[in-house]
Amino acid sequence: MIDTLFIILSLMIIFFATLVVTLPNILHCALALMASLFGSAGLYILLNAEMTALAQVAVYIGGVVIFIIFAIFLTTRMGEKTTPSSLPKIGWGLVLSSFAFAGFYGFYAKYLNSVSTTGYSTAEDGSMSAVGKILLNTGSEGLIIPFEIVSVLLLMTVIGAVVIARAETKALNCDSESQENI
Amino acid sequence: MTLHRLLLLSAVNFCLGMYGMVVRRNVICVLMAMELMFNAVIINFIAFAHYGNGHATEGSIFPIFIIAVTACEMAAALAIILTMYRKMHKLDVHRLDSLNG
Amino acid sequence: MLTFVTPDMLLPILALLVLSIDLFIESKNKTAILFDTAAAGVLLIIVLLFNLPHDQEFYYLTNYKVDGLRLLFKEIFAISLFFTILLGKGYARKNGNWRGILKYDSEFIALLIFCAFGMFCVVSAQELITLFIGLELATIPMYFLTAYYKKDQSSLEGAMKYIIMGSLTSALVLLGYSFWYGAVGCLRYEAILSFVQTNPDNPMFLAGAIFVFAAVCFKLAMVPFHMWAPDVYQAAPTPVTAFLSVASKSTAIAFVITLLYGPLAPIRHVFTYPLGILACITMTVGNLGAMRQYELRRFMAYSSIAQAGYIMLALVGNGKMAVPSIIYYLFIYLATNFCLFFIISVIGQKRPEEFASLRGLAKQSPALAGILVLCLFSLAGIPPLAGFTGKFMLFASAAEGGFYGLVIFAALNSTVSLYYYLLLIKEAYINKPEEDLESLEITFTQSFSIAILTLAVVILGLIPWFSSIITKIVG
Amino acid sequence: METFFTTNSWVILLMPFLVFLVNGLFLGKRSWRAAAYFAVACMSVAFFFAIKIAIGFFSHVHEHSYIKGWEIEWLRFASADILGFDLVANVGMLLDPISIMMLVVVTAISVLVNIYSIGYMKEDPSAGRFFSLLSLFSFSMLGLVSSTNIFQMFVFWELVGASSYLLIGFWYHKPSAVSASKKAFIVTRFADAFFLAGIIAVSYFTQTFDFIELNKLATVETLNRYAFLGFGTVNVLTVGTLLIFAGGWGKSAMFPLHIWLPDAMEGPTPVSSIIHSATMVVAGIYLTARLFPLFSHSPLTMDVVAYVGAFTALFAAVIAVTQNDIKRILAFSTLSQLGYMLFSLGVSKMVVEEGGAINSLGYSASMFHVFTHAAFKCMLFLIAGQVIHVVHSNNIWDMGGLRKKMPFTYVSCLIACLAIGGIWPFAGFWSKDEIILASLQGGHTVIFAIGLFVGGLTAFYMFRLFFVTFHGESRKELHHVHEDPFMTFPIVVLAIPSAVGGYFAKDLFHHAFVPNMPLHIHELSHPHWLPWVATSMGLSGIILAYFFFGRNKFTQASSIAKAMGPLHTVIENKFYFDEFYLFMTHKVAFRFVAAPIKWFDRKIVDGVMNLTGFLLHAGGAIVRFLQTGQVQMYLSVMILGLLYFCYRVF
Repeated sequence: MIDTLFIILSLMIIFFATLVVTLPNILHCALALMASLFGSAGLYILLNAEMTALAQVAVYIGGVVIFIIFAIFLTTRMGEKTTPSSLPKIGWGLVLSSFAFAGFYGFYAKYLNSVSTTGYSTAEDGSMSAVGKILLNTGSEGLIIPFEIVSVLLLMTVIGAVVIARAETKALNCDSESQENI
Repeated sequence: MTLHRLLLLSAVNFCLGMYGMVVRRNVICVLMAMELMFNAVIINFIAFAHYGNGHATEGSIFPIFIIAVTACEMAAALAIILTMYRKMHKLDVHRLDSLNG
Repeated sequence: MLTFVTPDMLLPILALLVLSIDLFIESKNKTAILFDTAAAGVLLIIVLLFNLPHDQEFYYLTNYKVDGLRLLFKEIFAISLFFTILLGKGYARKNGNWRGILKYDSEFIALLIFCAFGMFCVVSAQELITLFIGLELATIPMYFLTAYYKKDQSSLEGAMKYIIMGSLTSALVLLGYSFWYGAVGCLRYEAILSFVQTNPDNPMFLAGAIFVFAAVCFKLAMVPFHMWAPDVYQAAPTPVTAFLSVASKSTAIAFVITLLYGPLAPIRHVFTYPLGILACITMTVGNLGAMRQYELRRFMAYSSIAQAGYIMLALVGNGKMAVPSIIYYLFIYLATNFCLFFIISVIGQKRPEEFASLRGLAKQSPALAGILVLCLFSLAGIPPLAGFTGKFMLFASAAEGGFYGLVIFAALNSTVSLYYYLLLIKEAYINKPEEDLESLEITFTQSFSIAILTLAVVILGLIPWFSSIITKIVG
Repeated sequence: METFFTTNSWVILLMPFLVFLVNGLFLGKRSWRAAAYFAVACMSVAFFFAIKIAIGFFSHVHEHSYIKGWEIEWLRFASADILGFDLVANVGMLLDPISIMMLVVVTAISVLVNIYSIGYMKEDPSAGRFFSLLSLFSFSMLGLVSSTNIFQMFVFWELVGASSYLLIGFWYHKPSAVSASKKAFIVTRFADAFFLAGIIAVSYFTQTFDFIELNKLATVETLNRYAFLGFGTVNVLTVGTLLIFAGGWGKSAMFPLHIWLPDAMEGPTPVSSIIHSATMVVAGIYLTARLFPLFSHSPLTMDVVAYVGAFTALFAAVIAVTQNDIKRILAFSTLSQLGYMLFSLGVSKMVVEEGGAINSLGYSASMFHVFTHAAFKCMLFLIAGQVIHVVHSNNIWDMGGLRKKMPFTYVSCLIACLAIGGIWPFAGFWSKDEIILASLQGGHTVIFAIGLFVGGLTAFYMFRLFFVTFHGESRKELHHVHEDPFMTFPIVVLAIPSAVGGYFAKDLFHHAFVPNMPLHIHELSHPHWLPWVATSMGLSGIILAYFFFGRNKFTQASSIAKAMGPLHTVIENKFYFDEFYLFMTHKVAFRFVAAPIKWFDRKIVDGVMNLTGFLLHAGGAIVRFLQTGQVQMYLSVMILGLLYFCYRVF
């Protein structure tokens, strides 16, 4: 049962991921990305990482991908196709990534036994309460410091993104000049 | 479903992302390919958390942070993309070559 | 006990303070107020840092460590933040720079401060999550800051390149962490340390380390991960370039050192030699690239690539002198580089920041030209300037492992670097400007900073106690 | 034997530095004349101190082999409580025979060159800067010679390079001056890269920088072992000393790193004078002498020193014959004389051999030659400057007939040429004689022969210069020829040591200048025929030069021969012989020996340097070419690099 689910999910992930990097219509790409991420979220639930799956759906899919889609709407017209890449470049990308995959494959085939894989996590380990206990813990296992720092990171991003993305309206620039004119 | 297969799945995702980053011409497409790579890393973490004999909860917490950071990176990238689009009306990576040498 | 982390905590508070001043104060010279407040705040933090005891170890909630080594790095970050703010002040005023005015001052300062906070986290981190978040916090603001000249296409282009390459690097470093997690099963330094002690040649762990060091090499702009640097340095506003070339590099070095002399200590010898070889290639490429540049920020990018090579060479000896010599050199590098960037900022007020704009400097301002010569000689390692003493210690530390061939190679490289530094001097002294030059304006901030930094460049190499103090703290 | 002057020897360093600061910051811009007088006054004080120290030291020479005037800790690289050993760079003044000799020579020459420059630079708008930089140069050299340790020496060593850059490029509106200064700086720094590595290597194994410590026998034993030095397992002593010597190789402009020296002529003549006589180029010789006890335990290093010196002596002398630029002739003659000093060091031995012969004659002879050479070479350059000032040309064939117009200069030049030619009883004779003797005693027959031959060659090209410049007819219309008193005075003063300095100083050098090592030194016999042979070589060089260039009758003779027809040619045997002789020397020897060597020097040695520059530039172009601006290409490079590392590791 689990194996079948795994195969279905992984095929879904790979299929949509392939679509992400090949489809000519950029909006389709974004939708495919969404599907691929959904597949991974399912996989996380299979692997007893409930909280991660939630975050994946809520933040990744619900936030980031939606954000990407907004950006696509702002920068492209409906149905517009992206410029296709030249064939040599595609070939080069294929060579590079297949080399990388061969590297991964060979490495795992040879050295995966160096990882000890005795334990299996339980549903308890990835649950919201376990995660919350560690995230908000000040003890020796606690991860409250990175949790706090992430808030600084998010704040910084908001400030920076607003500054950069903000349109420079006339009114903002010419405050002093317009006053002088009056 | 074994650790080996999960890692291979993540490797496939990672390499697809790599392919997209090197090949796609639209900047947003490049960023989406990047998302695939991050996703691959998350799969790695979850797989190790499940099969490894270490601290499983830490393994599922790190991806949450990764997701948060990725959101920040995407926000930064998209902010720059919007400004760039306003300025140049093009999002083609090939055209980004005025700085060279 | 909280005093140990007070400086770190004050940083985000200072950023918020600057932002709220921008919100609530209406004044004609708000820009000056903002920059001065920020500079004063950072100065306070620097003083606090220097006043902390450097011979104690302190853990804040088990995953945030403060000790002498970390304090020294934080001092480097804080001092470069201080000078970046002072440098930025010149760019935020009208006619401050040929490329235009830096707008959104409070956000500019806040981003810089957040960035410094991220760097603080990188040094103090005791587990991988804080390390990662800190590294991102030290990087993402740089994306924004690079794109700060929103009207300048090249600025946006540079930022885009930086963000694309930076994201790939983040993905790589995360892959490395995931391998480490797979091998160790825990994200804490002490767990990694004990794992490494028992399994020094676990292939999964080594593979992770390769990815992690690739990310470090990216931040340090080591070959073959250096290609972003020239483009980004050229694209960014000059204060940001200065911050990138000093603080960002120091962060990467701090990252390497805290790992190699922390959790990875038992297998340090595996990495030091490849890093040294990479350092040699890096300095060569940096020196070659710098030979034919005409844009000052781009030139500084290649020059700092080469400097990063010298710095990393010190690790190859794997001896006790490596860390003190690197930190000592970082202080010197900070002073020299910032001094050069201040000179560039003075020149760049009415002309583009290019080689040709240096022409006639010796006639217009002999003092500035003289300081330029001092700084360049210091970078080239001519005694008795600070750069020489620093380089001597770096090379001596590389020689501790017996790698005299590499030392000779590096020294020859610094001879090559002398060639292109002399090109700059030639522009300042010999080449005649094409048209009549407008007179240079030097603000008080600029002259003050240049004076202090020049003093540092001259004195840091001459005073005996500084290097010995560092050795005493770190050794 | 601490005296007021030794404990306050820092005054010698302070004075030129003070001049540098005061002239550079205040006086130079307001009044160059005030700057000049200030420089002369301060340097005179320094000279006075040096002389007092010298008198004090040499009158009690057997009580101490050295004095440390003062010494303070400067940089602590390692301390025992942290790293397990101490490595401290001090700063101080080491006063021993060679450093005191150099202090006297450098200060004396600085005073004279400063005086000379008052006359020489009076029309230059930036004379104030000149006096400031000249003092910086003297300061660096004084610091170099009085260093107590090799680290301090390296600091001043580089400072000498940097200040020579500023001085050679003094007339920076001339492109040739700029490129010459750059060449000098970069070539010497190229050699310094090895020097630095040598310092690091030696100090790492001995854990000291101090010269006194380094020259002890214990140090030799510490170093004399095999260790991994980055390029294989090698003898530390040999490699360390060779690396250190490489620094001297570049600074003393030994073949093939001599390319910077002839070009350095582009600086003002007083600068050339001071560079060639007492500063900069002597530094390499001085370094070798300073570490002589250490060097002498490595036979390979000593052989390298000897043969590099001998080859340069010969090579440069041959090129000097073919030059027409008066300053270039002098430059190559400097190279040749430096070669003498160096091989003199190389042939002497400090190690006890089978017969128990210890030969340190070469050491004292070398230092003796440094002393005498400083006097006459400085003088020759000052004379050249004066002549150039009058003629407004560097080419000796534009000069001629100056004997009547510049009598003081004429006589001084004669003295200097006799001195450098090694004619008894002028200064050069005594030192050169000892050098040749040392090479004979050291058993280096080839070097001995080269030394003798180059002695003759030296006399030949110097008198060629002398005759062409001062004798014959004026080849150029000259107006208002006069000898500036400021410029003539130093020349006349220097004529005294050039003439008699050798005779009076020889005993001092022979007895006081023994390397700082507790060994008994045997006197070796001095063959009586040697001075005669040496002098006759010099004399024959002079006669030959007179034969070619002094008579000025050659053109006349050939026109007579043409008028009389072939019959006369046959009868006039002497002329026939003359022609043959000229053919042999001028056509064969010049064209097939000297000219090819000159060509080799210009094309191959310089060519290698230019090729290096070209390759570096090409490398720069490649780096620039690869930096295409395409971010995806950057990504590919990154990934490829990473893949390479992964495949290397696994």
